Amino acid sequence: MLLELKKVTVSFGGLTAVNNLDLQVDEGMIFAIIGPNGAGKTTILNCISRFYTPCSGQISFKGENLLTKKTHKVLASGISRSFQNVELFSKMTVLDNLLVGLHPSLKSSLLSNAFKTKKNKQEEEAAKEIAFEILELFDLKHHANEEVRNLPFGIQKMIDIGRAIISKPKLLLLDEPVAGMNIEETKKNAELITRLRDEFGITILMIEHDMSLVMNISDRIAVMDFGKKIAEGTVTEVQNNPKVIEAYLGEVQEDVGT
Amino acid sequence: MAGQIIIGGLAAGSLYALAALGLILIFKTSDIVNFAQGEMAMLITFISFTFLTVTKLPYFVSFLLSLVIAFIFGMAVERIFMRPVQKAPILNQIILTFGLYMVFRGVAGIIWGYTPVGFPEALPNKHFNYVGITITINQIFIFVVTTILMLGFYLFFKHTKIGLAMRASSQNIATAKLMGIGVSSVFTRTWGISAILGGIAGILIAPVTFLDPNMMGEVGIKAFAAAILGGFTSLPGAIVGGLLIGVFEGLIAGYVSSELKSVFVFALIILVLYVKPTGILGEKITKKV
Amino acid sequence: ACGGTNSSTTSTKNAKEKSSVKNSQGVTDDEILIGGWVPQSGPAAQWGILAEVYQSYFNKVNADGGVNGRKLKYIAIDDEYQPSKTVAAAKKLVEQEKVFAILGTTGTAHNKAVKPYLTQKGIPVVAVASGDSAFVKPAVKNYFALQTNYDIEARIFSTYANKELKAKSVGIFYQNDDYGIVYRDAAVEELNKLGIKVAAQESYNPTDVDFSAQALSMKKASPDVVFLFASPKPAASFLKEFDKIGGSAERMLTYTSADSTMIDLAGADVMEGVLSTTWVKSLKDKDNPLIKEYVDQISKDIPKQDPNSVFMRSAWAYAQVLVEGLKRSGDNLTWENFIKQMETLKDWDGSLAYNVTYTSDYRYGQTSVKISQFKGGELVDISDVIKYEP
Amino acid sequence: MKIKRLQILFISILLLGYPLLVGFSSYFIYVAGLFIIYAIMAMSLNLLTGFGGQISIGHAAFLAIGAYTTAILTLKLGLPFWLNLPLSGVITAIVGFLIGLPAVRLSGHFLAIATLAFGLAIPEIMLKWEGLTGGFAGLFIEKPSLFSSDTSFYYFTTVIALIITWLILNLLKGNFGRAFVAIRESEIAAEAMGVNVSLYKTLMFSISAFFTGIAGSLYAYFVGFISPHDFNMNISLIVLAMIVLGGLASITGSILGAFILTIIPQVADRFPGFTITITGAALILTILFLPNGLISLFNYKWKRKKTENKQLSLEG
Amino acid sequence: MLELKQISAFYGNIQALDRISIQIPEGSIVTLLGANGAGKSSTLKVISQLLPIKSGTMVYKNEDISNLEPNEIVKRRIIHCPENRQVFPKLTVEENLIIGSYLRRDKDQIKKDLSDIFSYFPILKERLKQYASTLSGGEQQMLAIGRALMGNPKVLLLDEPSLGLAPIIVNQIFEIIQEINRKGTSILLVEQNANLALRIADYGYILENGRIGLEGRAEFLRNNDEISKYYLGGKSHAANLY
Ligand SMILES: Nc1ncnc2c1ncn2[C@@H]1O[C@H](COP(=O)(O)OP(=O)(O)OP(=O)(O)O)[C@@H](O)[C@H]1O
Ligand SMILES: Nc1ncnc2c1ncn2[C@@H]1O[C@H](COP(=O)(O)OP(=O)(O)OP(=O)(O)O)[C@@H](O)[C@H]1O
Ligand SMILES: [Mg+2]
Ligand SMILES: [Mg+2]
Repeated sequence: MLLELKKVTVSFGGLTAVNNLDLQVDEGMIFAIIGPNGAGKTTILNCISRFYTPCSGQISFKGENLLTKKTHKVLASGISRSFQNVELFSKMTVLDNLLVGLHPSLKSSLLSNAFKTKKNKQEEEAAKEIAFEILELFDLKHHANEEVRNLPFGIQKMIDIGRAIISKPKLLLLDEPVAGMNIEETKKNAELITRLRDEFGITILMIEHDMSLVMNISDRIAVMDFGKKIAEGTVTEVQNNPKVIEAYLGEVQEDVGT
Repeated sequence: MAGQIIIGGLAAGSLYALAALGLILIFKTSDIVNFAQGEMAMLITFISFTFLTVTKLPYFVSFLLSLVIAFIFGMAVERIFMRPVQKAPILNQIILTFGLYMVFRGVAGIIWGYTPVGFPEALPNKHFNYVGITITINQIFIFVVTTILMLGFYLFFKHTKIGLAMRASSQNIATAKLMGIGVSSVFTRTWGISAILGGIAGILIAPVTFLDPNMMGEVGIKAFAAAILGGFTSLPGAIVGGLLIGVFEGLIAGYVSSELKSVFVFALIILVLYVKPTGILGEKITKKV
Repeated sequence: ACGGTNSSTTSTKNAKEKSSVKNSQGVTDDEILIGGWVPQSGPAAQWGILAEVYQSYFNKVNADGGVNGRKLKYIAIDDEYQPSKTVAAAKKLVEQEKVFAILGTTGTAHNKAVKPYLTQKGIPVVAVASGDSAFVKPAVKNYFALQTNYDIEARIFSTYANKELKAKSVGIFYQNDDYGIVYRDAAVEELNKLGIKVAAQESYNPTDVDFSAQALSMKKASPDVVFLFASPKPAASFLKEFDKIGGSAERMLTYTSADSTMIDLAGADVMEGVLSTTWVKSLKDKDNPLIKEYVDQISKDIPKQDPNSVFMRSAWAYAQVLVEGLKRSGDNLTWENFIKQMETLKDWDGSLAYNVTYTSDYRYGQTSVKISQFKGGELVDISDVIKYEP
Repeated sequence: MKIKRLQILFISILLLGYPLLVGFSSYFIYVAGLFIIYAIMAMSLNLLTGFGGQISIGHAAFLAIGAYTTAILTLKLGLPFWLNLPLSGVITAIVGFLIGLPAVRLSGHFLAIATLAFGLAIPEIMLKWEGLTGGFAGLFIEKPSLFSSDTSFYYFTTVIALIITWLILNLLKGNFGRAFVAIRESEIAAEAMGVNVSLYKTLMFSISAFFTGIAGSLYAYFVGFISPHDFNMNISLIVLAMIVLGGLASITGSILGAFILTIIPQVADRFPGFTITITGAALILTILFLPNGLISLFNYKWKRKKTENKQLSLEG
Repeated sequence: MLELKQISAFYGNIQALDRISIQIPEGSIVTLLGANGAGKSSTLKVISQLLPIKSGTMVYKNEDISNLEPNEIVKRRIIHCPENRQVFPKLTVEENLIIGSYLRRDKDQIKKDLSDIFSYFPILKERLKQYASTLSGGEQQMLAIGRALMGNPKVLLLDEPSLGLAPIIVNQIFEIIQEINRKGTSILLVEQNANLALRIADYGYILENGRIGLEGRAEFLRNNDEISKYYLGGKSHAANLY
């Protein structure tokens, strides 16, 4: 088991956003968390990436206690994330955005950076190469030197994901990776996410409201409501769970797409 | 002695708070720290002084007249200088106000010279003695004016739609426009009003600091400090911050070292901010990811 | 109102070869160039008025035909009261503008900053507008001070407090900078010598606005006499505050604040009875043609300002001493000769300065003051000239 | 990148040839020296504020610490200048680090006031600490014997400035610079990408202070005299104005800004009483007509950005 | 009644819209579709005057409104609910909603509208005093929609209203859109979820690179092969929706 949450509770003032939640994500999975708005999904992600500290409960990753880690140490331990509402470095170029994703693995010292030593140059070159591999994978090479703020939202989302995986994490946390994308783009992203798992061996924990993505690529789905897990299982199990239909999916419209 | 020091500190503190109000008003609506606030106050005080001495108008008439001019002046500054750079980075706008500060000070120097002159007090100069503590009517008057203004604006921001609109404009100009808020005229009027506040501050402070182009230098810095200590967006915070600085400064000057009182004040501010990074009454608003 | 536009100091038009000596820089057949810096912006911009008075005095001299046929031209540079800019100003005046002499420059630290440079150049520096001893002790060849030295004034204060006021204890209120500290040190030394107790030493920073704590401490110490080594604004604020809380003592102000500004700032009630010194003459003697000349010229050139201002009277005196030196130098306008001629001034009286003396190792200029007092909204002299030999 | 290199190359050639151009006039060399020293300071501040997004309005205090360190080490300990120069940088950097510690928790205007407080306190402390600093009377420092003339010290200053420029450009291009800018753009994302935001903020303060300290040391030697008057709040604000005027987050811009704001008072000082008015007016006009700084005049790429920027800020 | 004629608009020197013409008849729902960066949001910004019109005219109820200030547009009750929520982070939920009714003076009706919005989105009522910045993504989206409704729109411009909402809420949103439309509000809807959009719309425009590529009645577009392939994910798509 790669990631394990035990009895995690998070509250803000009087509001309990996550309530006694248990969650287990196995290696190599695409694991989805779904649930109504405000159910506490993003909060969970924020706990794993250590932006929040739960009031109680434990979170362990590869058997290691995550809660003792500082936020900036999380990436080095193999967990990376994207953001619900893209959180890019908007006045930096696409390439630089990706390179920041490699930050913990660049070891040159301040001095060798300042004096541009050979070692530093080599390291930078190597880093750029990796970045270009990612750009290739995402088909974004032609945007490499553009500032991200000038790019369409869809592309920004891709860069957000690209920045998250450049460090080759074990676990990737995706918060609504296809929100705001059209069907074509969603399909492309679905393929990409599957490839990340298959080719790079990245375990994926994602939150998404787009059921065409969730139901297509997830191995396992947890459903949350009011901070609690109300169901967990495979796609079919979840899809047919009346509680899930009532709280989240709603009645399937008969005339959709006809 | 401590009692008198505290009274003196409170008096100085209410000057700082008074000078801070206009600063906060502009900050609340446009996120700009107006470095020229004190100099605008100084110019208006000079204008009021001209009414008093050249045209020999009565005190309160020249007071009111200069506030009318202040309103126009503030609006003009916004229209001419701030409006064109509304979309530039905030820091650039702030540096622009620094440019205004230099020009206003320089122009005042050219027109009125740098020799300090006395300025009349608002009320007849009487003072009370009570258990060995002296306090003047004018000190009480300044404190009362400051408190009333603060409360007035506090309620205005909290409970009126225009107040709400001003806060919204500072957070997101484009979306504020989508609400139907005439953002431009909100900004213009804000500058007008804060120039009025500046004028009131200047006219009430001038009897203490005397009138010359540098009159607001020290007060301006302390006002900025008071505003920040209080939380910068909080009007009651300005009073709390101002009074705290005034009293603390007095105590340090009285019991520790008068030369290092500013050093101690700033150490206090850093300490307070270290414990509460958004100031005493400032609210921490987290960004959610 | 001041500052020429451009100076072509190398103008050689119809050089008449008046004398065999080659004049120093800044002198042509019909012009002598004088320069100096004064802050006209920044915290000490109040001093900027000096430059206007120099210009005004030169206007008068020029109207009367100049100095031995040469008109005076004055260049003022604003150094914004920043020593690094003062250095630039000094270099500019000496090397670019090529002025003949430097007149009435402000700021103790600022003058100190350029003293090595100016000394090395050897250019005459007349009437440094600071009473710091650094410019007179020891005497420097090209430096001529004029106004009464701070150190000396503080000692005169102390003696006066001792003799005339019979003070047993003295409190000192001083500005925490090069100006106030010089006074304080001298006063404390002198008072100790005289066996007078220094009851309190209250300081403030030049930009302070609230003096209630200092006033209170002073009142608590209840000295017989309070010395105020302060510039006008803080002095006025302090006196107001001291008065308000019921402080009572004889109060003595330095000459820097000794004018009607104090009455305007602090009010006649508060100022009533306050003592002060003056090193320049008062304008009381209206019939004196020299005084009249001053008042007329200033009223014409600087109508907005009260000619009574101690700054302005001082500036007139500074410029006048320089011109006296130039006059005495005749057509031999070399630095060497100018310095020599300045050293011929013995108890010389100008319109406003008096008893000015320079020798090769005595550069104090004037070391005498009169004691004056604020009475009924006016400042009146109450003593004869008190001279103090350093 | 290429344009930037050309700009810097051009500037360096100009600087090195300058004394010849002005016929070794000590006044012109002095003013140019001041400009170069302020340029170093502006670049360091830009590193912190323009690139790193951490506003400082007390930077003159770092200049003061650098200058006083040099003066005190020279006068009290008699250390040679080749030791003083780096030591001034190091000691200022240590102070920068200490200032950075509380500053880490603050942002925006709260950080501004903390740095302002520092900027106001340092000159007052220097005043009070008379035994060491000479108080208001100030301290005299002689130029090192190796570069005792104005011209030779000017060259020395220029070379140091060029080296510093090179170092800062390298830093900005590498991993550290990216992390600094990332912090400016989004602390949250930077943290998520493994940037130790607190550490890097203090680091930024230290680096900026280090170079400013070096500038201070050069200042002490160059001016020859230091006193607390030279390091007031106004200097801090002027240097901040330099980087805004030149262009935030632009090294060439910092140099331009330093140039303009050093020269203007020198030209304006002939109109006594008008100096600050002229300086202020120049500042206002530049920002009004070039909201992104002088650099936008020189950089075509910027022109496009400007308009986009406009739109962007529309969206808050 | 709202008509855009040959509108072009630029961001600096980047052209975002190239002579587009759009009509929103009274009481209709019109949808605007297109790929990322096609210019959909720009069209809405042009209508609300956030993006200045370079050339072309815009007419509303026989009045030329091409050169009005944004607040004048709002005065005519043309309300724009912008892309990506854009809630005021440092205002509370309640204040965000109230500011939506900034220009209105009909106090009683405002109260009623407020309670309507609470009945649409009960969660907002629970979060009333919370700062908008701390809401979850979906809650912010609801708030943005609610805020737009508080303007009592005659014409409502919705930019991707379903973004980040749970499926059940998405359905609900579309019902709300239809409901307010029935009450007389015309709607211009930008959506990525073209399926849903075309289901409720009367008419649709497809934008491509700042130009109108195709337009037509909603049924027509739904049945157009090209469109359904690209924007609707193919006929078979609905089957594997969930
Ligand atoms: N800092 C905070 N202060 C107060 N309440 C908060 C804070 N952060 C989150 N909440 C509340 O906690 C709840 C859970 O939020 P969270 O962002 O985890 O929801 P979510 O499941 O991701 O929803 P969505 O699908 O809409 O993004 C929400 O109701 C939100 O309002
Ligand atoms: N602020 C801006 N500055 C510069 N260019 C912009 C800006 N906003 C949008 N653009 C450009 O204008 C074009 C149209 O953008 P617009 O936002 O209207 O597209 P959209 O159809 O709404 O796309 P999306 O589906 O991503 O929301 C795009 O090429 C985009 O890059
Ligand atoms: Mg979420
Ligand atoms: Mg869009």
